[in-house]
Amino acid sequence: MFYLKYKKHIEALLFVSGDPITIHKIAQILEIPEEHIKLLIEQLIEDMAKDDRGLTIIKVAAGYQLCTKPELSETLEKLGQVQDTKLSTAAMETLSIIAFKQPITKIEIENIRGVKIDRVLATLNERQMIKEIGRKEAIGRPILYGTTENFLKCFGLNGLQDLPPLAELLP
Amino acid sequence: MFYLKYKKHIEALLFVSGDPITIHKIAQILEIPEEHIKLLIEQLIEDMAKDDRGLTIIKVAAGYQLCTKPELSETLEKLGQVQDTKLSTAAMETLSIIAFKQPITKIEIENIRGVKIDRVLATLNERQMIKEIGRKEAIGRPILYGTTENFLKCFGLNGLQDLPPLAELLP
Amino acid sequence: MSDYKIKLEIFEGPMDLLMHLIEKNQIDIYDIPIAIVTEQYIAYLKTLEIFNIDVASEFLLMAATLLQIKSRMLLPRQPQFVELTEEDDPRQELVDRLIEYRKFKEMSAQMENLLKEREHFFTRLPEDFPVKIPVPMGLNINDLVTAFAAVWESSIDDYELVSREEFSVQDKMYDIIHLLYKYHGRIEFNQTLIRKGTKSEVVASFLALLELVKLQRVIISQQERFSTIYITLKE
Repeated sequence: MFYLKYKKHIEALLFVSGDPITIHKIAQILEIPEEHIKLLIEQLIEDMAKDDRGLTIIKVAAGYQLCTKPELSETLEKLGQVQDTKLSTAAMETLSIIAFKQPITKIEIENIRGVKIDRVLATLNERQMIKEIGRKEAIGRPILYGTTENFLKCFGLNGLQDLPPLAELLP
Repeated sequence: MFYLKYKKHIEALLFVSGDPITIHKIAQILEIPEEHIKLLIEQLIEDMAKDDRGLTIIKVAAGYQLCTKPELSETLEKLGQVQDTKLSTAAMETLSIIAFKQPITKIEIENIRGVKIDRVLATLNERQMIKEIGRKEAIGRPILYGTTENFLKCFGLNGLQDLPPLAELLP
Repeated sequence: MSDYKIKLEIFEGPMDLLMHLIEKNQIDIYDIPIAIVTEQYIAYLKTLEIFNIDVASEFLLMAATLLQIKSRMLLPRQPQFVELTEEDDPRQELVDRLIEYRKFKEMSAQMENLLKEREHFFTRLPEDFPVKIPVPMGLNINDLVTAFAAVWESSIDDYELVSREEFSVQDKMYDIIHLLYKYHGRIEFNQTLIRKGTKSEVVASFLALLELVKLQRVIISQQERFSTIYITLKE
């Protein structure tokens, strides 16, 4: 393939970017067609599948991200750089309601959970899991909340469609 | 070599650490002798020398560090660049008001455009189209905006006198 | 206080407590023995020795709801309603809420697993790049004129969008001091404030002036009624 020489560029771009990066952006930077980028990434993933490689590429939040192989996590934890990604039960419940019911107002969430959620919302906002996505056309024009790109990234989702189906939980 | 299976661990450790990491520390984490770590890193460097790899390992004072190959720096710099060379409609409208009505304050522009323009002003400023040219002698001493040399250059004007006269534009 | 918190943290709220009671008693959620549940619910509230009013009010609200349902179920039914239809069941609304809540409680457990799985993939932080912003390209003077004509036409519309302006009292205080320095420490009241700007700006300016008086940074003086009011900087 003519574009094979760009494999290293993609590996380096993913490394430097840290965050997920879209095919579109890579194509723009390298000035080669998007379909070739896709093929090159697939090749890179294949290369990395070899047992002497510690990294891999995952698809997440509409882009691709370089990361370590999951089987190495135990070793990597010893580095002591693990960030605490834990969310409290209250935060998790609230987040799951927002994820499935977005756009949703604070009061609507409180009606489901039966408790005030101001503090939880602030935490989720700080952790960049949720954001304001508009105002409801109702009395007081309450803020509508939705999930962020970062939410997708943290949960390893490509999009909201990747969430476990809610319908299956119905009694 | 018996410890070959640890190559991927070292690659992953270097990746996650970001900062340089000492052989001693790697040896401690993997619980294998330091001289083997050194050999494994040499092997990794050799692997990465292949032309389809974008990363390499460098030795710095504090240890070893994973980084991109120097020949890729030009491509990687594009990651930080704004690819869009066009101006949005909102930016264009605001710019035209400033061009024809300078010196002018933010509030005065907002009164004409009917919307807040903080972000647009910041963009125009970043893109070197406008600059602060003074303060209005009024309460709050609001900033007065005008166009830049760069603005003239981009529009192919020798000076502001080359702008079409306003009178002809207005009904 | 801390003692109370430890106990309360077991439950994330009244819904959580109710779910717990239902599970503990192995109750059919569609046929809740309200009397028993209410009794246990209130018994739990009583174990909370110290009340944090914020949290407790939500628990109390649910207690009241339970008691109300209980009393409604005790009321004798009018003879024409021999069969208890779903809509007539005073428990129905609570059941719906519990089912909705349970759905998300289960979902949040699933999502926690997602998060845990994801934690096995380590990523690195983005490298810092100097952001370069290119000068715009392909600009044309006609575009500029067209844009201006467009915006000018729309601005002479009869309607105007009203945007919310925000003025801080602190900024206005700074402005007043600045003006005073400029005019050698003394200015006329009507020369300075309130002349221009929106209502909120005027209000902010006036509040700023009052604040400066309170802080004894300025002195307000007037020789006689209706004469000029002076603001003097106090050094």
